[in-house]
Amino acid sequence: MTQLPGLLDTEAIRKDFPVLDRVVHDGQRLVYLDNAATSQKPRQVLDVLNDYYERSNANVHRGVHVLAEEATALYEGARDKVAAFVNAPSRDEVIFTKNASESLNLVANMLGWADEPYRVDQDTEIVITEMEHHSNIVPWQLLSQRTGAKLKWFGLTEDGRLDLSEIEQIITEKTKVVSFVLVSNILGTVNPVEAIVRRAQDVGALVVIDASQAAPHMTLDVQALQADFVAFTGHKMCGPTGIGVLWGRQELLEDLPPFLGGGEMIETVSMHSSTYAPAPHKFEAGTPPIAQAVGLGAAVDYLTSIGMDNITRHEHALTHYAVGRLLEVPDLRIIGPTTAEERGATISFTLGDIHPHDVGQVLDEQGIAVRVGHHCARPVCLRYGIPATTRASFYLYSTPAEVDALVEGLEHVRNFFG
Amino acid sequence: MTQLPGLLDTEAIRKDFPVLDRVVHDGQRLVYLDNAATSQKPRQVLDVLNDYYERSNANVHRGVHVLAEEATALYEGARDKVAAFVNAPSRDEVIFTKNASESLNLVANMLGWADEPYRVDQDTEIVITEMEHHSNIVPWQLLSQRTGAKLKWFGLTEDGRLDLSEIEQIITEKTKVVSFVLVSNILGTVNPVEAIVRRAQDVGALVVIDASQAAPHMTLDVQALQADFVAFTGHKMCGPTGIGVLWGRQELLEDLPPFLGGGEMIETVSMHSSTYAPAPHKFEAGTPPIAQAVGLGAAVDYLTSIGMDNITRHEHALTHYAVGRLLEVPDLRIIGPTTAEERGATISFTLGDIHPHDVGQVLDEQGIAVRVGHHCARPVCLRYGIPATTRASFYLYSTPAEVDALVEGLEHVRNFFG
Amino acid sequence: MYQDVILDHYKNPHGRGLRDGDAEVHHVNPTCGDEITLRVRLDGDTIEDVSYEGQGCSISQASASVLNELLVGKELAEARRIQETFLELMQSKGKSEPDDAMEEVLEDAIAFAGVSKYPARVKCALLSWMAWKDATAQALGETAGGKTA
Amino acid sequence: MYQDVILDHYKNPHGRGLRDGDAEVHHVNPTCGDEITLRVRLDGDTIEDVSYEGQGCSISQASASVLNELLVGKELAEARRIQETFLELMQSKGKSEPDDAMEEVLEDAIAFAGVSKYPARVKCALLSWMAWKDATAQALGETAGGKTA
Ligand SMILES: Cc1ncc(COP(=O)(O)O)c(C=O)c1O
Ligand SMILES: Cc1ncc(COP(=O)(O)O)c(C=O)c1O
Repeated sequence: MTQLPGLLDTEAIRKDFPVLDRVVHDGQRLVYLDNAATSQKPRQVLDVLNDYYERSNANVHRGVHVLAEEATALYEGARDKVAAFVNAPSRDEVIFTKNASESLNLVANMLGWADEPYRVDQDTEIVITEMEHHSNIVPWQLLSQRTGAKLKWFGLTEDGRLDLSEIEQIITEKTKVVSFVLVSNILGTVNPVEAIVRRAQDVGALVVIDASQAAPHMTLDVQALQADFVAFTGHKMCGPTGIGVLWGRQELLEDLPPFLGGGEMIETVSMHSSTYAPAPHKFEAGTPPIAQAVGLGAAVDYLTSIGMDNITRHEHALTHYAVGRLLEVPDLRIIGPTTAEERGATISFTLGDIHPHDVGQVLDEQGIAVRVGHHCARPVCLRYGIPATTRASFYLYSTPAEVDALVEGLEHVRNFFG
Repeated sequence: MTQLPGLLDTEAIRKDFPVLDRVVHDGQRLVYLDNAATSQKPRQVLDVLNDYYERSNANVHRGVHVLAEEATALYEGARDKVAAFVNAPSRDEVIFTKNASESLNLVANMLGWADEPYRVDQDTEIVITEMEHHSNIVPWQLLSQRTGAKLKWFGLTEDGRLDLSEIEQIITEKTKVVSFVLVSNILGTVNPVEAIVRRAQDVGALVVIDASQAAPHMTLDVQALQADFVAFTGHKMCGPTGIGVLWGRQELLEDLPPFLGGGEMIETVSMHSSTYAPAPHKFEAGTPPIAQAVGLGAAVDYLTSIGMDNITRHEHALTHYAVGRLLEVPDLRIIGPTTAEERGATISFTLGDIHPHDVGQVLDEQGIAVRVGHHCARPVCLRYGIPATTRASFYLYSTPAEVDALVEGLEHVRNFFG
Repeated sequence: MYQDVILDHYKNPHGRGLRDGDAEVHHVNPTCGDEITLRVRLDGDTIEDVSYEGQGCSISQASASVLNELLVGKELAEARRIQETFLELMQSKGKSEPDDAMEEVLEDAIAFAGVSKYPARVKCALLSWMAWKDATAQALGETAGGKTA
Repeated sequence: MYQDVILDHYKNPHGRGLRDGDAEVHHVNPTCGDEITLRVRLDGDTIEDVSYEGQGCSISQASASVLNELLVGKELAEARRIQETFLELMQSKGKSEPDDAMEEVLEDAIAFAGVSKYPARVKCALLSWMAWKDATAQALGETAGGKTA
């Protein structure tokens, strides 16, 4: 077995993930390399979910019975855990949503309804990048259509990095918000936060960071990032589906208007008017995803017990190995950085003129799960003149043997269609 | 044991719900009478959730690997189940949201952004009722603030029913949308849908029905209701938290604009513009609550296997018994209908001048879980001049013995504070 | 949670009713609708009266009664110490057994220790104490500024 | 899923390339970027040529090749029957084994039976067939109206 410096004890870790024992297609052991789409869930998270439903399930807040008190303590305890996980100055800055997409839409909508100085309108500009996930493009397109604000973006260099050469022309005095992805879900690129934040701060623009592909894989410190909002999603970081997070700076959360209205987010309601609860509840209308928040708390515990820095190191070693091995495959072209530096463990590629659908399907027949398509980042495909890519993405339980299986699988694909 | 005609075999049913075996406060068997806040979950639903995570977890749509195909089939299969459950003409009319509150906000926002003839603006009126849950008040207040539309409502009669005597003055030619609750979560009242729908149709207004407290307890037939939109929530009907439903008429879903933007809801994206997928995906931005939808599908299967009509009959018998027994308690005043006719299994009351917090707390010490407060329907408390109520709410696993326990518990409360 | 002391105060509240004061405040707990109107009368550094009226649960009612019993006649500095100690007790989440020193300061109010385990009820117990703090600050501001109420 | 027949058609496509036609359509599968441009030439009720060009996966490419092989030279009514049978096969979700009658109608196209188990790929297989249907309708409309393409 290939041994690389920095790897985690995957033999032990894999025992925590029941699905990794799955056998598909009559006898193929599952090789799950679709972690950028969603991660698998450890036993530790599933147990917490079950415990919640079997022992403490109740609606949260305002209940005086045991179950309601327990459920509330678990739900709010999950908020404490997530706050600590991202080094939030205050637990009240952590808003639970249903996914990262809702988090990003929440920000876009708040800024559309906000009073000055935050209000986005026809005199202002919004800046994003060409490597955003659709969930960080469409909300801003909608906002710009609805308010008349101008949408601008950073383009990409040939090797899959942000082209910041015209940063002064792109982020201007008119810019009210700059929203960008910390780690690209298609290219794997890790973006230079500091340069962008510095320029945004110079012109007084708010900074929104889409950390959906960062939170699962590296230490996330919202204070060090100096962002105003940071969004991420539970299902990619060992948590359940149906739960996302928006972290926002407290003073902004106080000043900005609510988004969805309903139970839980109010202070007092009459038929004529209502006042709103302080953040985070102001932004959590209705019964929240209680079990899912509790499950995310357990996921955060799990990741912390392994150590985020250890996970980063593991994935870096694996990415280094995978890039090297993939580049040995004839006709394989990596779309994105071709080294392991400043990149995450997500590798997109094309294989000659074999269509990614065919690549993915033949890999699947060998038990290897990758994703094919535009990965909700179609502008990147347009930029590089390709219809789609095949994407392999690793996580803390991925092994060099799985990289080898992928490379062998690709050889088989080439022979098959050769 | 009290035997009432129409009761379900609760001895068998209760075995399906692990939490009902819970013992609280050193030895008190849990008597869970907080079902209007959230229901408990049967083993059948928890097993499906576990299976999903342990075998088939993957992101949905567009994947070509086994897990992605399975997850997609499970998720879309849940849509089929929910569509059948509410007798939707088409499965594409079922939108998965995170809860009923999001469903209702979705409608309010669509109507705010819509083109004519649907657009709500300063020349139009919105009609709700005084017995709405905050989740069906605040979205319309926000819409009315943002668009200038006028918000009107039906008041309540002394005995907790809608006062429709001025229906012609309240729903007028200017009314574009009428939104009301099918079963009140505080009064228990079942509202007369037909009279309201008929008037709304006469003036060409859209009808939105909040069925959050109906879907768990009675056969829901969106075609028979003749509504345009129907909202409900998974966690009150044996499903997981984090999942809600909006059913909408297909032609409306085609004509109305999207709400949240992101992955899954698009057809094609470029930096300059995007087009949207057909409904339901147009309204499901981002990774949906996959496991939760699958869990809701299992809940629907479970409820169907028991039979919605049987559940209604069970609850009706129990409500009849409970109303009778509660009215024997001195100083107890039911807020809402005082018979079991046209009412659900949710009973709010006051007990002399003992504050509901105290009632709830002393009941809790005896293991009896009720909810106290304004139940996210503060206008109802204002209407009846009370600060709060104590609310007992029943479900398919509730028993006459639990009603007896409640009544005994209330006697104890009276002695305690007497 | 419902110690006899609490029930006694609830059933036979001390000093209930509104009397003359140097300042009046009205506090509400929006989540449960508890309300209190409270007046403070000072004589120099001494609390001459705390009068109040309100509606709410036994905890909030008893707490106001205990407050009246404990604070009336006390020096301000001493009263503040009691208020702070009570706040500390209520925020303890039922984790620490109150010690002797605390018991000496809080007297009857020590009976509320059990309430601190119930987050939903802590606000009820604190309602009158927060109102008193607020009213006293107002009264002192007015005294300092030489204004009448 | 990848029957030899499919791979053969993929590697050696029949009738690929654009030639003269009575109508041309361009169809796209937005979820995976498959594209096809397809022309139909009719001679009365007989399909004289189906020519096409496109990019896409082996399934969509092979499917276009099979279409060409099966439909060129056929009467329209017969071609429609083939198209409908193919559609039926693709929508069968892999549930039913194709019967002899189906096999007789579909010839090589029966090899796509396995594809019907993969919802994500069914659209690929149908792309050219939908394009053909569309182009034929156009061609007939033009013929009826006596217009030139
Ligand atoms: C009548 C009614 N409408 C709407 C809701 C909101 O449901 P959710 O909190 O799941 O969004 C509830 C329950 O809380 C309800 O009882
Ligand atoms: C970079 C990035 N941003 C946003 C999202 C959206 O996350 P979700 O689908 O959970 O809303 C994803 C994942 O799909 C992503 O990879």
